[in-house]
Amino acid sequence: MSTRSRLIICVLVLGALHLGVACAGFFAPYDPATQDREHPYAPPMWLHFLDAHRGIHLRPFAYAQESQTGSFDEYEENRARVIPVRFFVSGAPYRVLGVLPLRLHLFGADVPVYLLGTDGYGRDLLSRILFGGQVSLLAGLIGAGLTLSIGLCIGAAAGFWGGWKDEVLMRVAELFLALPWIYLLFAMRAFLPLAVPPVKAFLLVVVVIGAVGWARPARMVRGIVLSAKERNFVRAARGFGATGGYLLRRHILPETANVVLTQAAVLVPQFVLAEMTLSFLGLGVPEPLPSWGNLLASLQHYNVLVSYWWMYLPALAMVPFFLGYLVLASLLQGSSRATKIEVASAGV
Amino acid sequence: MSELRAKSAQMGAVVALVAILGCSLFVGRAKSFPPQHSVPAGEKEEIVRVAGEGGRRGGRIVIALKAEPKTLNPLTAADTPSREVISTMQGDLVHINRATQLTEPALAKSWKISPDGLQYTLTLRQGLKFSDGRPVDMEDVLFTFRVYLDEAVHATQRDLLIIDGKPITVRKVDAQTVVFQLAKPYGVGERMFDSWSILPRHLLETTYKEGKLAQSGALGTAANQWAGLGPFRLKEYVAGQRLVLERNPYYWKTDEQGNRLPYLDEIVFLFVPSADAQVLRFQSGETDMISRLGAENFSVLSRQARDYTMADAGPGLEYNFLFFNLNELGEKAPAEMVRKQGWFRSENFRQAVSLAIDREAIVRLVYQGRGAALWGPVTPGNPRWANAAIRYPGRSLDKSRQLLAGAGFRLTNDEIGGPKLVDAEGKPVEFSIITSSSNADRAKMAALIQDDLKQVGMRVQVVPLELRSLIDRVTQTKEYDTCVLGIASFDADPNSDLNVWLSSGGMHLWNPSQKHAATNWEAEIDRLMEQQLTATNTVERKKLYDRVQEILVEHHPMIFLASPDILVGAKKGIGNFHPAVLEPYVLWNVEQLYQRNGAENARR
Amino acid sequence: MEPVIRVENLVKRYASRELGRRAAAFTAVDSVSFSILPGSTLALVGESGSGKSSVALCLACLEPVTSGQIWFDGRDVAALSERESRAVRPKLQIVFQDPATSLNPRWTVGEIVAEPLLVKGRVANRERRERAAQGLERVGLGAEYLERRPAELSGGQRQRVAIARALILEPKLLILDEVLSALDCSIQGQIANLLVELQRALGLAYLFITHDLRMAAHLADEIAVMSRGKIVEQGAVETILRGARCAETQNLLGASLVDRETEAVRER
Amino acid sequence: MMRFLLRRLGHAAFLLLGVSVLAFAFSTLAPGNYFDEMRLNPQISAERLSALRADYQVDRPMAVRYARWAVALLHGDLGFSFAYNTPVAPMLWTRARNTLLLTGTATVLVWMLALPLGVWSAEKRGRPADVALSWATAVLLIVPDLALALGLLVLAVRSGWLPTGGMVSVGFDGFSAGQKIRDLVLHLVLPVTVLVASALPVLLRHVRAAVAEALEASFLRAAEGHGISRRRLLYRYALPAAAHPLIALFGFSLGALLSGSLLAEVVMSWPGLGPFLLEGILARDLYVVIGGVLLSTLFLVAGNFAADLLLYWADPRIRAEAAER
Repeated sequence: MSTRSRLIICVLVLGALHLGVACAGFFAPYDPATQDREHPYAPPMWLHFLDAHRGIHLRPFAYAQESQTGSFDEYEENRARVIPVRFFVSGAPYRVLGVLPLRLHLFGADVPVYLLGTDGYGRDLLSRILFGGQVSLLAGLIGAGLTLSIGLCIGAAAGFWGGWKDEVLMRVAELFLALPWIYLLFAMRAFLPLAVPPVKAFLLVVVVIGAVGWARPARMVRGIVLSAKERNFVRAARGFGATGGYLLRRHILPETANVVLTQAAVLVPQFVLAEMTLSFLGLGVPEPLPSWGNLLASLQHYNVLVSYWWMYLPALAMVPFFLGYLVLASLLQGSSRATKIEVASAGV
Repeated sequence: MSELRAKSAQMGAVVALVAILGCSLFVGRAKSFPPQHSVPAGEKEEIVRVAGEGGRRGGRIVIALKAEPKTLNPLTAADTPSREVISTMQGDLVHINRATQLTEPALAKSWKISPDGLQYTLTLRQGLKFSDGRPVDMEDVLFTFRVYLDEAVHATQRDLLIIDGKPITVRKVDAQTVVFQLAKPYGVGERMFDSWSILPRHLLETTYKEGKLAQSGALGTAANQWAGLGPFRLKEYVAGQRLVLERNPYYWKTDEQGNRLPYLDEIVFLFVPSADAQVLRFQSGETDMISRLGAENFSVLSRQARDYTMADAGPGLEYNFLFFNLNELGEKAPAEMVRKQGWFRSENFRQAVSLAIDREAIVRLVYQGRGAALWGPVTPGNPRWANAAIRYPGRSLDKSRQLLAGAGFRLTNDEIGGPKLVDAEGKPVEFSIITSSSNADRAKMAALIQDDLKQVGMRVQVVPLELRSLIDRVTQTKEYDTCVLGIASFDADPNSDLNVWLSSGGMHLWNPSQKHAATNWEAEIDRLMEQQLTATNTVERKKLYDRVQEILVEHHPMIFLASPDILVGAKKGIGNFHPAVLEPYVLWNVEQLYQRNGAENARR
Repeated sequence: MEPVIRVENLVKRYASRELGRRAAAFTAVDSVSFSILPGSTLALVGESGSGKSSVALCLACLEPVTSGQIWFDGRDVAALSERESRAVRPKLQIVFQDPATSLNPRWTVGEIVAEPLLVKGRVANRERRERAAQGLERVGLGAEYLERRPAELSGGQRQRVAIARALILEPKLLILDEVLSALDCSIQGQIANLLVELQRALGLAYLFITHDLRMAAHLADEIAVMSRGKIVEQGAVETILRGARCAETQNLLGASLVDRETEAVRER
Repeated sequence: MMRFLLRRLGHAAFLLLGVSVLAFAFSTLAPGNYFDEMRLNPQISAERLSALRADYQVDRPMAVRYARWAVALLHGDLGFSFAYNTPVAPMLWTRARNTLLLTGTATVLVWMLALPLGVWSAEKRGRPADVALSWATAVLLIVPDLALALGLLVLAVRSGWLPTGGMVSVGFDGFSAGQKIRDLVLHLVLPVTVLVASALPVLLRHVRAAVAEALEASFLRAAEGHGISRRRLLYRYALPAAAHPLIALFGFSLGALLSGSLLAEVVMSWPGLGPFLLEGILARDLYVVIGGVLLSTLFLVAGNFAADLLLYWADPRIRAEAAER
């Protein structure tokens, strides 16, 4: 298969995954914040087609789970209570992409059915994973986009102008690499009014991280620009009277494109995972909103790690996305042999 | 639930059995440890004989601390790890038994309170020696209190020695007798002498005169430069890793058989920063005891219990609560804040919030049933002071809605997110709860409350803040709506929370450090607290404090939520393991702890 | 006849740069003077590092000049600012040694050849395409190459594309910086012949820079030998070949016999 | 060379100055200070607190505090820790040593793994073995470090083979030299594994890319044509040709020696700089944090510098150019 067709497949798959997350409300059976206090840490329910009497059901069903007396998190399947699953049902209201209000869900049942189990508040994990993807991917895309665009501008400027401007910009970049950003984040969260809606507050934090992360990509871009500037086709273009703007636009920035895209593919997952650390510091997405970061953050707790295997599922859900991004990255990298070296040597 | 109750009651009974029987005289010197500085001829060594299971000598106990202790100096220690370590290295004149919660003679063998309650005469035990073998005399006691009272030293507990604005004065009567003179009667009585470590004058006087006393006792202090009157003394400190204490051969207690305590040769404090890592260490057998366990980790350990015992000591003294920002708003306060405070100041509103909160769910989901729902400030872990008449009436959304309707709020319907509560002006009731991001339990409580209040139409945002930012908002900038916090009292006595209930107190969280009480009921609490402070009769004090609790429940400045059980664990091989609900939970009787299987322990 | 270009006392000094790459200021070109008549070729010959490429870059206005004058088109090009020199540059074009690097690998041949028109602006797409096709034809490549990319071409074809691009703005002077040395022997001959033909047809002046004295002799009317930044010997081709006075020239005569491929590697 | 050294020194000084000023500024912006937590201690009154605050001058303007600190720094004093009531410098140094032991081991190991694996996969580029390796590293790349560390710990507890944290066992002082080394190595296994697992994928990708590039260069093809052995070709020709970017990366890993292991240290309770600094940040122990930040910055500077020196020494082109002119 050619690189091009692989690229197309990769982009299509990624697009489909993102569309799924964007339509989380439809695929998720419940509101991600609804608590079912009778069922904390309920394990996933299996869908059955065969009942206990070997009767075949065309409509899948699940058995009800009842908590064992005296226990907090142990459940028994009650084979006597059959919950049939229905498709295209009306349920909790939601908005598609934050605009279109709908109530239609892919499936539902009279009694809650937890296909992927529940968390410590008895919230449906499947719904949380789907809705969590919205916040996390948005954060990842915004953060990576911001970091890269600032990095690109500053790196290109430093590399292209050279001289003292380059010197100053690179010193500032080093400064940005060395600073303790946690402080800034604390300060920022503290100055933010409390009334800011949680998603906005979190996205603001992401914007700040994105804005301060430019130093690394800037150094990479600068490295490429420095070498691209010395290329003969750039000299030749100058030789027939091209202006700086023309050179940057037509020759130099295109050289950085692959590196920037590659970086983007790596940075998006990194920003999503960074939220785990942010949650650790209390700067992540606050309750009751789900995000992949705070879903994963519950794995930090030893008891969750050893007692409830289904709490690993959010990590599993992230795998296709991140692998998609990485494959995309390596495909893009593969299509730009010439620029690889500069990526690595950009630090000098 | 009731089963748990019964269990904790049993535990209490066990603990009570270990109560001391009093002091008896033990004449003569310790046989195996000849002191370096001999006791003057004719002076006898008065030793405390402790009741309880007799143990065997030798061995070591390893226990994890969540952070490095910051200092060994009892004057400046303010953090929990330091206090825990210091409590095993230092002795006090009169000690509160952590299990019975009653006082018992310690370095002072007896005390007498004058009828007017102003004079405390304490008799010092004879023949006491510091852990470096130097004898203790009255000068040490005088030096200790001079230092604690010296403003330049900044001892953290100094304020406890200031009664009615005047410091306690200390006067030596003879070599064994000292008199403490108070300006006003003090209700706590001899309890106030607990935790005042008697300091070694011979080691500290020079530094004190140089004005550097606060800096001494740093962790790197050489073992021979530090001494105390506790069962253990400093042996070694490895930065970032561990603190090792060794047996104090001059300790002034023996067991019933007359064997000098403590039994253990060594106690090792490992620094393990995360709670989960502590569990791992305990489970893998690298530490011998674990305390301050969360309920989740407790059940994991219980489920997999192999060679250790897990114990639920019942509810502790920690009470968690939600409070509203009732501070006086300045002229420049934003209109939004003024409106919100309009709601918060309404007692019906506060009570409606309280009624809407499902405390049983908090106990079940946050503490996995290992805790108690709270309606008032005194937990079931403090039976002596709790007002038995105050009971949690249970959650009632209907009553809550009625109260809100009565206060002019009404419900409207919103397409997404269910019913919405609006105030008399039609503004939606929306506010935020701040919690400490480092405390998972309280964050979980806030999330549950958020969902509870959604049932009555209130839209609440939970904002986890890192602890310093939270404290800054609550005590300094006062920019917040509501907050979930918890307080763990040091002692069962109401005076330990004086700062919380007095309107002038710095921890009167909803409106701290008031010049004059802002409301009548706060004024009444002030009066009652002052009265109980100086009442000398416990029954009377209890009556006064009961009334304080009633007022708090009536007016809901704080909405009390739940109190967690004290959850601990220890290896099966550890003898005399009897956790208490007062700090230090497992080390309060450290001198009596022992390793049943000495040989196995030595190999490790 | 008035010369196309007259260089007087050209000096080029490089300042020291980071990491001790150039420890102190270093003089690459030291008081170089020469002139080239229309339709004629001056060969600038020298070993690698002798400063001949610096002369090329200065002449093409790609490097600022330290001192001296470059008279072209009635103006001192050396004194022009970057902005002013943009107007002059199209008239003196440079062709580089390695066609693999002087053509942007992402572009099609048609785009590359027409790029100078793009830079100049105000040329419609269709006209650019037509002129690119004409330009390619002039260097012996058909219009079928328009959509190809440099990677699909051989070394000789690439160099033809580079020449076509240089010619599209109809310059008066073409600076040929080692244009033959990266090519195979047979191809060298073809390109050399192409250059001769083009000179004849368009009346171009060439500054032919090379380390290969024999090739210089084949193409040039006049030869200048450079060593350590200075012109050590200058004169008509026959004079130089016959009576090389300098040691450097003699060395170069010898070096011409050495395998050119290894030379190319040493030159990077 | 001398000029170059001076220049570098200037950069370093600028960087340290900038970092210290900004760190000071941020810490002033961040709400609360060390003594705030005492507000929640019912035993300590407000007057006591303000006396303490005055004593430690936390309420003075930032410029004044910075100036005092900077003057002290010139005398080699990094300031005083509020929490520990002792000078910062010795505390930082003991912890930095522990961190260096951990990260040093991990860095050596990760390079020892990445170089041969990278060269190998570059040689086999496009073939199944290379594809398999790149998928394996991709998976490693998306596993959050935190989950990895915790998972390893759980494994350690379940199996009982390895200690579950810390640097040495309790009875370390009583061990013989052999036992000591064994004990230390056992304690190193888990945190080093975490660090290696998190650094390897990225490094491997870079090595592979650089070597693949070098292998495609024409002169190497020529060398292959001359019948030089594959091994010699890879390690004597391709690897040096790819050295330039790798040395820069090596500089990065030197620079990250102090700052790159926070997570592993916290989870594995390694007594290093990471947990110490985190505690300091959360407790607003100002001078501890600034000291720590400065120390890491110093390593960053040193790492870059070492990379430049190595580059100068390793790249014949740069040396020849400098010598010739």
